[in-house]
Amino acid sequence: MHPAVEFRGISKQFGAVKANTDVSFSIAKGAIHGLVGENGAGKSTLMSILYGYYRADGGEILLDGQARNIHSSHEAIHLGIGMVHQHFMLVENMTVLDNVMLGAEGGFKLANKRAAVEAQLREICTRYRLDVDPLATIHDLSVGAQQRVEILKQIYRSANILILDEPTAVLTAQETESLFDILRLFKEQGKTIILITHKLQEILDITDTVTVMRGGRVVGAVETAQTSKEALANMMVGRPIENNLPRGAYNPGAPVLEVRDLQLTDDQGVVLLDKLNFTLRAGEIVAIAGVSGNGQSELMEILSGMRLPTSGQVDFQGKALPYAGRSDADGLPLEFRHLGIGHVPEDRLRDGVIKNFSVMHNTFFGYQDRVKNGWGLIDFKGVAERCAGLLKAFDVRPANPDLRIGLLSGGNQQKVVIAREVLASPKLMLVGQPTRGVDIGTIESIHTQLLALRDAGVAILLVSVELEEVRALADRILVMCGGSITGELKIDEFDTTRIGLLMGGMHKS
Amino acid sequence: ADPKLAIVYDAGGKFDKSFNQSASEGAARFKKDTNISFLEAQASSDTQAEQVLRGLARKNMDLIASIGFAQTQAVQKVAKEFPKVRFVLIDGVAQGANVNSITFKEEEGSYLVGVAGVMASKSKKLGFIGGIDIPLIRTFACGYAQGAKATDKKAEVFQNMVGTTSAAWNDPAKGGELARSQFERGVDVVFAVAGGSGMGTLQTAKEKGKLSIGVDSNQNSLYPGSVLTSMVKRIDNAVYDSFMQMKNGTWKAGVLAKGLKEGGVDWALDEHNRKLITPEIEKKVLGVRKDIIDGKVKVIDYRTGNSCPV
Amino acid sequence: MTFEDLHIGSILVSTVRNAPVLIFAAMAGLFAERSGVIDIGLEGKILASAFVSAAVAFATQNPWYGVAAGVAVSVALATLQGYVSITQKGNQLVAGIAINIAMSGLTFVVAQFFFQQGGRTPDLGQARLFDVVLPGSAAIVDVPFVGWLYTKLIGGHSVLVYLAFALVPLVHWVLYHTRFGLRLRACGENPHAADAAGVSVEWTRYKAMLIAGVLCSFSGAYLAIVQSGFFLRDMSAGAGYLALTAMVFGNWRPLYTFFGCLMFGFFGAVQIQIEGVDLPVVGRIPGSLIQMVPYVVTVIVLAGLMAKSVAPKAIGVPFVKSR
Amino acid sequence: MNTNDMPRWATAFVLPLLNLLSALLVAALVIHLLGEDPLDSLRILINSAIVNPEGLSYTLFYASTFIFTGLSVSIAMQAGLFNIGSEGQMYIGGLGLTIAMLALDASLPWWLLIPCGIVGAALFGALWGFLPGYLQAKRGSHIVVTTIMFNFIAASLMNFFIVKYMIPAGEQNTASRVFSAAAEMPRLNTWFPVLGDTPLNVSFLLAIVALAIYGLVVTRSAWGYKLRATGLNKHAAHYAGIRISKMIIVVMLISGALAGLGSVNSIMGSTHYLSLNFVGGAGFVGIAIALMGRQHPVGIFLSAVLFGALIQGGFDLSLEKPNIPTETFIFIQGLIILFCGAMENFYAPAIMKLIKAKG
Ligand SMILES: Nc1ncnc2c1ncn2[C@@H]1O[C@H](COP(=O)(O)OP(=O)(O)OP(=O)(O)O)[C@@H](O)[C@H]1O
Ligand SMILES: Nc1ncnc2c1ncn2[C@@H]1O[C@H](COP(=O)(O)OP(=O)(O)OP(=O)(O)O)[C@@H](O)[C@H]1O
Ligand SMILES: [Mg+2]
Ligand SMILES: [Mg+2]
Repeated sequence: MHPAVEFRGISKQFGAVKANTDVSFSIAKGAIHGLVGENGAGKSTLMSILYGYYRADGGEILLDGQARNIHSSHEAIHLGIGMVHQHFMLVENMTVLDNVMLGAEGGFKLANKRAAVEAQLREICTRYRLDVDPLATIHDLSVGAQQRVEILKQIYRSANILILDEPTAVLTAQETESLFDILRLFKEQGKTIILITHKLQEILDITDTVTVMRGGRVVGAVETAQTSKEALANMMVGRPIENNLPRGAYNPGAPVLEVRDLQLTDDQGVVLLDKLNFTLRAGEIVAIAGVSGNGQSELMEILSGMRLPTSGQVDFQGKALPYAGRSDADGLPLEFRHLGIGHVPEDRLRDGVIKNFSVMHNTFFGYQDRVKNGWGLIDFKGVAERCAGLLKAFDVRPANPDLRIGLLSGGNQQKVVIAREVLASPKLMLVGQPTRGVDIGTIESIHTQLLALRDAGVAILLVSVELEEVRALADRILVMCGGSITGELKIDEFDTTRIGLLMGGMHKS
Repeated sequence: ADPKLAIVYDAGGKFDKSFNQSASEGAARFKKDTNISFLEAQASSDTQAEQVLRGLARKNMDLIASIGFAQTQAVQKVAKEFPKVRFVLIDGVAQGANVNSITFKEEEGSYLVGVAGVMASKSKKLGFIGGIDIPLIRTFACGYAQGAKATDKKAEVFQNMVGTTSAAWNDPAKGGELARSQFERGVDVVFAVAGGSGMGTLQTAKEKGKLSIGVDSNQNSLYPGSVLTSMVKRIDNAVYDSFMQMKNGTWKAGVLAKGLKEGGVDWALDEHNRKLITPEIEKKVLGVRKDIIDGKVKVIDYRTGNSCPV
Repeated sequence: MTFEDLHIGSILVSTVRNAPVLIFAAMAGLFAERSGVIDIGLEGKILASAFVSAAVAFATQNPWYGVAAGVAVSVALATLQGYVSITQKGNQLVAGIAINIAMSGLTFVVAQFFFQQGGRTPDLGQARLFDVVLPGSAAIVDVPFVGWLYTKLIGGHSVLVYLAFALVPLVHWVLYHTRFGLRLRACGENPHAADAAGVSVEWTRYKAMLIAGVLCSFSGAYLAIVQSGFFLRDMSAGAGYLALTAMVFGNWRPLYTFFGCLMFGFFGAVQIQIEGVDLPVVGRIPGSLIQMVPYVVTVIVLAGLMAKSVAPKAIGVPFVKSR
Repeated sequence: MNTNDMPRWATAFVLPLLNLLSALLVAALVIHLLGEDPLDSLRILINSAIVNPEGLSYTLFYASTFIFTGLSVSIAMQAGLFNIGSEGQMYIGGLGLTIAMLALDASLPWWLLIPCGIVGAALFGALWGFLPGYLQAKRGSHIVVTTIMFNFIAASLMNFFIVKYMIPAGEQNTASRVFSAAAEMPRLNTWFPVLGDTPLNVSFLLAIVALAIYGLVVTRSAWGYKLRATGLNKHAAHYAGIRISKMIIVVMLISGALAGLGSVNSIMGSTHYLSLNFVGGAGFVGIAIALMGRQHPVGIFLSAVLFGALIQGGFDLSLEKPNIPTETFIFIQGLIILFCGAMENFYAPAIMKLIKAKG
């Protein structure tokens, strides 16, 4: 039997970057195939070529033993290839139904088709236990639900080869589990699945075979059963990865942040944060765990000054943060930053950087007033020196200060953001999802930085949906659900099941 | 030797179907009659007017005719710099020993067409459509209203302006729309003083079976049977005469206001509107015309007090 | 005060006549912009089609040839605009403004070259499109109100007026209830999503531009061979920009955009009526101030509604396949 | 097309030059069709707009106004605001200037009077930019729409003011009275007689200074950094603590003031009176200039000079060649904007191939 997909000597170059070099491997029909590698290893590029998104410079792709020229996604779809992209490809202001129908409308008039497709979708949802309302509008859906819409699209189009590019990056453990259930169902139906992920545990959990890429080349192809996390990590990064990072003794100092009765209600009167109370001390990392969408983002926004609370008080180093008497949060983040509050935002591309600015310009974003002279002009010489040091200290690749930051891989963008916030020597650091979509090598380095900051006496509030990450970093864990804190654990009480229950709001302690 | 002559049009250009065109016709007639040619130029902005006039003056022109009040300041300035060159300014008044300013008593001609209009009107509701709300246009409107009201006390005059930017002279759709709206209010004779926009007015009047009054040049022939008459402003004559005086050596500087008496303005009666002008109307208009020329009827010029008595 | 005194009837009829220029152009803009291409070049397309339809109608003495020629030219311009904005991935605002400026000059030059009347075409005379008289008008014309309604407000307009009004539900249907409309909106919101779903973004945008070209040409034809009966330089007099405004006002939705167009038509008509009339309280307002009524009202309405207008997300951004 | 990989000399010089040539080629075709010799026309054009010092001086005179309107549009664009209202802002700026002049020109010496005029122009222009800015920032009204509306409103208001209050009694011209000689911006020909009798004046130097300040502020200052951040990503700007509504209002104030300053050249530098429609489209040309010059000071300068040259050269050419009406140059302006502004990368693939083949 022919393999479902075979890559033969695929090469692709973007300007000077060789994204893929002579990539060859094949995937058996009905297999779940893992594809792993560092940020920028060329995984997405390869998949984009398979999906007709990019044209390869050289090499060929065989489907079912037949060489295929795939010039457009339109053709890929006709060949039965479906792709769930790293960034969702959904039209936000349209309904699930319209998104599913887009490109597969089945005729010029939609009116009569819509009802039929809707019924079909409902049927699929029950069959695959997908919880999606076909008539909901995308922007009202949670990230997990949007993910399910992407899957729904592919099921509806009955794709035979399904590519999933980091589908679990934004999912909770439960959501990931249900996604995997669906994938197993697919496999039973003989569909071929290619799964890209940075979470090696997932590779071990679900794939049959795995290909490892580094620097655009294939550096290993193994049966999953015959490998281990350590071996994979080693292949990916080219060196062993440290699992238990060194950290100083837990020695919390004075309270830095005291949150009292913090309340947030939106315009429609929905309570987003419900009387939050907690304290954060110098030299400790407190992690907030929870399913995304339970108020963590709003809490971070309020603490960083991007949003005003409805009521309650927050003391920073003993003094109340200046929320009172304001009509909007315009300019507030700057005041907070001057007080000594650093903030690594959850969505780095939306909030944390200006994509079109160079790396160097992004290294003082938010601190622009600190680098100006008496004339209001930016001291570019000083900035350049600082930037060079930063790129080196945080191992940003490529270490080119003049590159547009949008051209860096996500992991490297994140390093720049963290470096910027760390170098401003904050007293309190707010960190949201610091390693989302980041490879294990970079995760290691980001975690090392955060721990060093803690050891230097900074108070760190971490929001993460990755329990692995929470375990690696936190001194204490607060679990949030539905806008309230449902429980608190010390790190030595870490217990996945208990946290899971708290995240579901199961029992208050 | 033949005199060196030039004519400078303003932003409207020589084909504006209005005063620039009238001026160019006068110059063309002069050329035909005398075989003496002239230079032509157009100035689109006040800065350019100065530039053109200065350029021509440097070429040692004998006489430069500047058409349109927009060139007033430019003429005044350049005339001072080139005392040997002579200037004729049409429609505006500039100072200078080498400048002849020619203005027109638009109010007198407008008065006449107001008389004709109200007599031809059944509803005694007259319309006036101007280009932009400026004193010159108000002068037309005011003379028109005076004529109408003096003839028939019940007469009502509806006034509308096309717009406020120079686009208002080139918006026939709006010119037509204003006419329609006036017709719907009972107007049956409309006087359009709006450059190209007026074309829309005349056209609409023709379509709706109403009467219109043209302006500047004789527009009776545009829609025979619908254009009641035209308030002609003999800019062509003014240009022709100035050129001729230059040729004959009789040219004089000064300020001239040409009214009915001087042949500067008039109403137009020709084969195209013969059928519309009843003997009664003709008699009345000719009578009023004579009274104005004789000074028995005084038509008030809006510009002198910036106000209209009616 | 009576119905007659207020001239409401006249205002409404006038509104109906004023609106088509804007409706055609705004619907054209709607297609272009919902597909993700900013169409600030409406003005230039209106002007070009106004000229060509007048010139051809005059030359052939057949208004329909004029309309057809107008369509051809406007479509050609839209294609050029599409080529620049879609294929060349150039700045869409620049492309539109360039077309506006170029057409303002070129129509004059060509008109002058052929007709020697200062950038004007000769009067079309019989080659105009005339108003439709609905059957039975003569019988009903004198019936109070109903006669007016049937012969003046509903009847008595050019075919193009009916086309303009019929267009609104049609555009709505195409946009929201057809495959093309779905793909079009997807391209304007998230072209990457459309592309991933196998839709050709470029081709869809081209189609949208072609439709915009066709619709926009009717605006020019209406101006030249229905309303005016000839072409005059720069006769579009800002209609393209107003149409764009109506579209933003209508939040890029056909029905609201249509209301925007009607609003401009309505205030244009009101302004005619109140000019030179002694109004209660304020007295007689100078004509030049009355001219700004529609614009001031628009500003107030937009500010008051707090109409945070939601433009199609991908508007103005050339589609480049990359992250 | 990815021009990032191209050498700087190619993107900065070769491409623009090829684009300009293409535009001129199309223009030449049209001129040929009109029955005139394109080469001869080009010679006259260049001669009268660039070579001849007096012509050059006129070119720079027109360019001075365009630099200000181009800057006005550019700075707003940096903040992501598309200000179509420079036309109206310059018009109202002219009103401010004129009010200052009419009130003070009899009593103040020139060295006080001229700054007063400049301040008046900037102040009124700023006011006319402020309103749309405020409505955008606080009420969410779309800036494109409000500025279009404000252009129309400005036209009506100015018509009202000029006709009602400014025309001296008995005058025909729809213009204010002429200011006293003290209100005349010093002309550059006082120092450089070679420039001839042209209105090129100190405003040109002001325009250059404005360009330099603009360049410095936008690319080198902290405020400019915040300005560009706001234009590129509002979410991130908020994260960085930039007060977005204040930024919008401030930048529209500046944009309006710059547009208002355009009137200084037109009025105090040339006509010395305020007349109806004196702006004559300079605000719209400003949009073209900002777009073509990519909001870069050098780009703005070059495009402003190019447009000035077209006006001056075109004007002279149409005097010499009656078959070529001045409107031809409006068409050519459009072509140049199209080729240089929108199809900027038309030749990039070909050039890339050439470079690759050689290298
Ligand atoms: N459109 C593009 N233009 C230029 N360079 C690109 C483009 N797309 C990808 N690259 C570069 O090609 C390389 C491979 O990128 P790719 O996105 O395939 O990596 P990846 O393995 O998917 O990384 P990640 O794990 O971060 O998703 C990177 O260096 C990237 O910067
Ligand atoms: N010649 C072409 N060039 C570029 N794109 C094209 C071309 N023909 C079609 N497309 C694009 O391909 C897409 C699909 O076209 P087509 O109408 O064939 O759909 P389909 O996949 O057959 O689906 P269905 O049968 O449901 O309509 C359309 O979005 C269209 O824009
Ligand atoms: Mg990737
Ligand atoms: Mg098909």
